[in-house]
Amino acid sequence: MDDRVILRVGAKILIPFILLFALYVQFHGDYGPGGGFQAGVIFAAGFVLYALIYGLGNVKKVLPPRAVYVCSALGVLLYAGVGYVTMALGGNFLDYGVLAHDPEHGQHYGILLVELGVLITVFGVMVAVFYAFAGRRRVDT
Amino acid sequence: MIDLILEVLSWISIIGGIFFMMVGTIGIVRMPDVYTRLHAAGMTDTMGAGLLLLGMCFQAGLTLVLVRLVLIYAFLLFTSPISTHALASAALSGGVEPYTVPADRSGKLNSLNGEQNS
Amino acid sequence: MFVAATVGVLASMSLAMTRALMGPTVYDRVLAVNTFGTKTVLLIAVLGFLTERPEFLDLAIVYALINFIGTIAVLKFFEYRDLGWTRHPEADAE
Amino acid sequence: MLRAFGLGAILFIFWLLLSGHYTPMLIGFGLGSCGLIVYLAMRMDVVDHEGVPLQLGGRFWMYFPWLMKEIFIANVNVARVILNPRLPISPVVTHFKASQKSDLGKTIYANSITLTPGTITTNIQGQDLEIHALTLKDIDGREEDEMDHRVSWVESGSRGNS
Repeated sequence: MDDRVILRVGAKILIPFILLFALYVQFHGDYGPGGGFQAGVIFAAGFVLYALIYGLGNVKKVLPPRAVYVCSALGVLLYAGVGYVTMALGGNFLDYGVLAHDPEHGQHYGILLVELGVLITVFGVMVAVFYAFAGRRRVDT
Repeated sequence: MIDLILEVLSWISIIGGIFFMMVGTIGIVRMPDVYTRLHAAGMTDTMGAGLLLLGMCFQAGLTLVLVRLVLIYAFLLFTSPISTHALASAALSGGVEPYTVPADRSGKLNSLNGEQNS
Repeated sequence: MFVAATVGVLASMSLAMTRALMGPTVYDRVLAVNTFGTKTVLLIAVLGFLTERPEFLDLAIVYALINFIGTIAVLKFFEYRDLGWTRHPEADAE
Repeated sequence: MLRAFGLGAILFIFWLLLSGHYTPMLIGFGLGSCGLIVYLAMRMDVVDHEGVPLQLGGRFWMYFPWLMKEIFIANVNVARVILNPRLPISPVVTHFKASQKSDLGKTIYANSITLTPGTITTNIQGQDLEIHALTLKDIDGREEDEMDHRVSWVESGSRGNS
């Protein structure tokens, strides 16, 4: 669809704002509706829009499939890693209070890291699902 | 006093917004084909949403809520023509013929349009 | 006042729904669903004011975003039967 | 490079407007997010004269009020057509010439046409815009000529002469 002038120019202007809005939702999970899951979906939506307008080949140049698989694993690792670090520091699994001297700060950092893990995994899985669907050969019905 | 004026303005805007939105939707139901329906749908996106959000802006006052309302409207104004254009060109390449007025009615309609012009 | 606005938006949503059910072409349905989505954005915003929780406006922005991308995706699918299509197939060579 | 900084600055203002919480940590996250997104946008190749149209300057915002006025007038006209029991429509497909040189200018013109109810841009081929109009009155050409000149002015700073 990149030969469609209106769609191409519109998507170019829109995509950075979509991605920034996703990160806003990510980091303001404490204050309003939001958090890692929603942010991951919106971040992936930005890439899906890019893929719809510029085609699967171009989006795979920006974000190679290998990077997507690494992302989906890395998020889970980060999530579990925070859990095991808290256990190693003498708390329960995901007991953030032990992460810093002040339990309140510890909770803050813990939630941030875990939410970041959720963001990375959800983003990776969403883009991987899209690649899998869009990569199917064209069906002529 | 200012509060009262803002309240009245917000009432007028919201009622106007709902009016345009209803008219646009009635248009979507009444119009004969997909291209003419797009004109009606454009009405709800521009005026209906605009007046409704403007009414809420008067209620919000000068806060970050106002910024968000403006952002929603900016987003709608930006995306609505893009999706309308995509829909119209997809329908054209999908082989949907645009509706034209039947020959026995067109003479009357042209004269009607002429009347509106003058 | 916002109750009246909610009722108005809901009424026009149900009208848009009749067009989505009547069709007749797939483009009419996409158009109706797109309008329905715009009205949902407004409904979320109005409900945010009605319940005095302006955080709802963030959800409205997200919904507007998903509505737009969804419309483009559905149209691209019906036009090309392939979500990853481009005019330049050599870019697909990995 | 200037455009990348411009995009970063615009995104950061957008972040500050959305955020509403101005603690050092959140502002730091905002700066980091803007940096990441500018990097991604450059990889996506969307940071150019179309994606970040800094060259328009403030001209677009001087055009915008006029556009809103046109949208209002067109809305009232279409509302009268829809509410008329006889539904006096006479849809036509026609062609306009665009005098804008760049794709960005043509996009602004085409989107302005679509935003005013009663006319929809269905296709762009070079300088040729295919328009679907609801009634013959919508395409008598006066508003469109005016709009074309104004968009050319937004694009280049001088009024088009087509």
